[in-house]
Amino acid sequence: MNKVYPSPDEAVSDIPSGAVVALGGFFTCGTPTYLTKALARLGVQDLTIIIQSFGVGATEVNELVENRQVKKVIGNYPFYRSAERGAQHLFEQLVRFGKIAVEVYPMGTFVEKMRAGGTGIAAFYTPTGAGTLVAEGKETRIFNGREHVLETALKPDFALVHAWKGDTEGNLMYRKTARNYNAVMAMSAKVTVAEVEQLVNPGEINPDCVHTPGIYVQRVVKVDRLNITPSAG
Amino acid sequence: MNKVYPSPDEAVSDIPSGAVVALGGFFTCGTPTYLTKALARLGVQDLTIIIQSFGVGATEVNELVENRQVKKVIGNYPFYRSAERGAQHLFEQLVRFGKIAVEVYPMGTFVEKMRAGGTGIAAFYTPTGAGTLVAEGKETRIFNGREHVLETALKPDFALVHAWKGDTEGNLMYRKTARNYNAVMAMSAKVTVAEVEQLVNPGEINPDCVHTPGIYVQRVVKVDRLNITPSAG
Amino acid sequence: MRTLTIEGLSREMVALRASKEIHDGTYVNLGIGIPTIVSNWIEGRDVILQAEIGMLKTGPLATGDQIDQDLINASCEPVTELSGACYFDIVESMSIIRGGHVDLAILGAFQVSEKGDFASWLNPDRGYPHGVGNIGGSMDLAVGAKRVIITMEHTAGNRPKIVKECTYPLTARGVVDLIITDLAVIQVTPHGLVLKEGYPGLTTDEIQAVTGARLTVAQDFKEIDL
Amino acid sequence: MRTLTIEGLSREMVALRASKEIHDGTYVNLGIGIPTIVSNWIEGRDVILQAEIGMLKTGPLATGDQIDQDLINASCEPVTELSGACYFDIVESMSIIRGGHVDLAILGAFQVSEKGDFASWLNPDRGYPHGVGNIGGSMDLAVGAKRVIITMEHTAGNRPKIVKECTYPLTARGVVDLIITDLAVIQVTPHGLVLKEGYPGLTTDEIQAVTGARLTVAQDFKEIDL
Repeated sequence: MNKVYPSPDEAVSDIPSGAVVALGGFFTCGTPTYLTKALARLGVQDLTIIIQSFGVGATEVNELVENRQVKKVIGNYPFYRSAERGAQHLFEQLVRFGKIAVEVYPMGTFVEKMRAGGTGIAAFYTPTGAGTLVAEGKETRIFNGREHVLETALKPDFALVHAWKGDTEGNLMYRKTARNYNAVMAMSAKVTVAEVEQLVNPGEINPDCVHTPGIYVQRVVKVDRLNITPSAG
Repeated sequence: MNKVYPSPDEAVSDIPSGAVVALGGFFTCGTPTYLTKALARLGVQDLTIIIQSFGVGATEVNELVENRQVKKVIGNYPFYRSAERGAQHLFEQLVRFGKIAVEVYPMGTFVEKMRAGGTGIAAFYTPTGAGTLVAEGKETRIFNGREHVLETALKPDFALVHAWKGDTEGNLMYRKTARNYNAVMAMSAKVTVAEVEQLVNPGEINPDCVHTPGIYVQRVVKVDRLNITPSAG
Repeated sequence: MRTLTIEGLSREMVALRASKEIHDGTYVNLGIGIPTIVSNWIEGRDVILQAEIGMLKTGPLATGDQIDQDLINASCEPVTELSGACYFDIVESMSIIRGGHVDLAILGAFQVSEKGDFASWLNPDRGYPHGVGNIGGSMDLAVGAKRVIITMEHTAGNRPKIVKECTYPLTARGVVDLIITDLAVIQVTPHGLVLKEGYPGLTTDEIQAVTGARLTVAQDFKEIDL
Repeated sequence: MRTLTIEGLSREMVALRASKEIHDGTYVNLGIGIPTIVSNWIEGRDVILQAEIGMLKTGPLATGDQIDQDLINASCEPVTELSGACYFDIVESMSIIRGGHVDLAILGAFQVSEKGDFASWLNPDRGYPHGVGNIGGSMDLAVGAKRVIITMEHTAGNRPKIVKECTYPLTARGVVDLIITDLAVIQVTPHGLVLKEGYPGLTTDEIQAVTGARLTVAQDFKEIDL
């Protein structure tokens, strides 16, 4: 079951305009840089991007914005912390002027929605966000004396993730905090594409240390490890 | 943060009568044998036991039944597959005569209920069991044209789990299919007690290969590895 | 009219027939009973087996020195791991199953209805309290697998197991795609059951006679293709 | 009456005061801003830091050769790992937080109300569309941590940040246990705010004057205990 694709471009070539695409990574850590650049080169439009953060870190994500490929963002921490920096940032300007729609969720709800999509759970009640703007327009219900918000599953069409090591059948292992959103996005999407720094044969990853079982991963691409300086921009 | 207890008996000594106790393991695989025997010796009564299976495999579980310590079982596969063997089994006899109550759930619902308890989700909608006896008396709701059953969180008072390797701060690693229910029970319970075949110092488990983060584990006990012959009884 | 005392396919042959429904490059979960035997017929093929207990790439049963007490299947039999196997906990295993990541589940059943309902987890004859039985992963596989095939004996004694409505407690509603028995291969369609293949020498009427729901004979009806 | 041009505690000293609320043998999550500084005051203590991004036992900030691009905190700063650290994904990280496994969260805020509501994620002045802001893990920590402490400046310019009702969008309702500012330590109780400690030389009336909600002075009111 060989899932290896020869290049990032070939691995994302069937992502259509209008697709819902999840991008792994937390700021500069564990981001699918090569696959995101390939998506920018592909030039498809009207994308809904699921991502932690837009303004900060990973500049290749901004290529999607500069190319006007993004219709909507679903995320958790979309903006620069600094209002001044944010004001100069194209993404924030487009959001302000209503050119890109943004939907934000608490971090736990954001990942739980994707997990629900991957695990076949339609909806769940969480205490997070109860009594806040996050609960606006949503059903709430009291369990054990505490208000909970009903949140529904989120299932991306594609997930682009970055892993440290992957075998040809899609078993993945991440390194340290670069695991972050990559694992849940991989299990959630209809089609998951993984770029891996080390491509190995089946059996070369300790079976007890696989983070993402290969069944969740449809495509694997070998990429070089980049040298990244962690920075919140 | 040293969580090491000197013996299984000391590690379970505060489990009171009436407690809800989850026992890890799948048939004979990854069962917390030492802790279960300690619970039998402790002699507390009216326990609600959360466990995959009663009839099959792990005989020490049956000590709890023989001692009449069990009021109720919440599980997934309570009985022997063979009706003849089951008929001779004390547990099944007590169930038949209403001396032990049994609540069964589909495997996915069973673990998801415990995960919900551990993750702070009050309830969730699952398609599993819709239109079956499992849905009797439960709320149902259509999502995406499909019927779903509302299931609520299950949070044991104690979980007794078996791990291959554990450090003194409670980080655990399981071996092969012995992971099974142990991981979710460990994250779910108010107090988790882990028996470990290898007790190591912090730093001796690869931080990328920890299965159960130590924050879920309150007590660790070193035990010898038993020689077990896998058998469905 | 002759009396049906025919043997039908052996369990091994039913499993062989089922194995032909498995496509290369797919992930498959095999239930207990006849489905377990299917694994014998796919050794060496590009098919990955998923095990409820928390494993991908389960290999053949372990014997002798291969036996590892920490490596069993859902029937508590010691098994082996193939190269590229991985382990996970049962929450993840059920995510894989319920979440729709398994291409095919081959399961056993007490009864299958013409609507694709099936019953497999509770034999009322055992006399347990209401609603109590061995569910295992059956209900999750039933709703989660992209395709569900039931392998079973065509009848239980004289009683048809393929029926209009299941009388045993259901495992799931409307999920069965194909039924493979010792006598026939039957497709479940929105318009009812379609008889695709029959045991060599049996007429379609003879198969209908031991079936509790109406069968439409497929235009390309043929002998069971082993 | 004198004019309040007092400096109050530095951010470092507020963090030091907060560090005294941390008990040995506990798991703690530190938010962005002053809470991050708290980590400087607990080095070497038997306290385990949890990081939203998916880590237990986060160590001090990494410098020079220690910097590893795959090891950052929630503020995207390179950090170190202590012996016995472990990594997990954000689903697990949020299970740890929302599931009630973290003993204490120390967070920043724009406003805290006398009921223990607080607002920390959306500054309406930035002019984003309705309901859009940087939430991060704040709402999960607010509802999940066993104890929530807010560290912040007592006022924003002349405007009190401790108020009767928050006017900024809330992070969570009724969850704050203790407020530590540059001027005071205030406990949130079912009966309102209790002034426990004050900046040396400030009278309780002076603290009340820069506070937007009524303070009850604790019987054991004292100078801030560093």
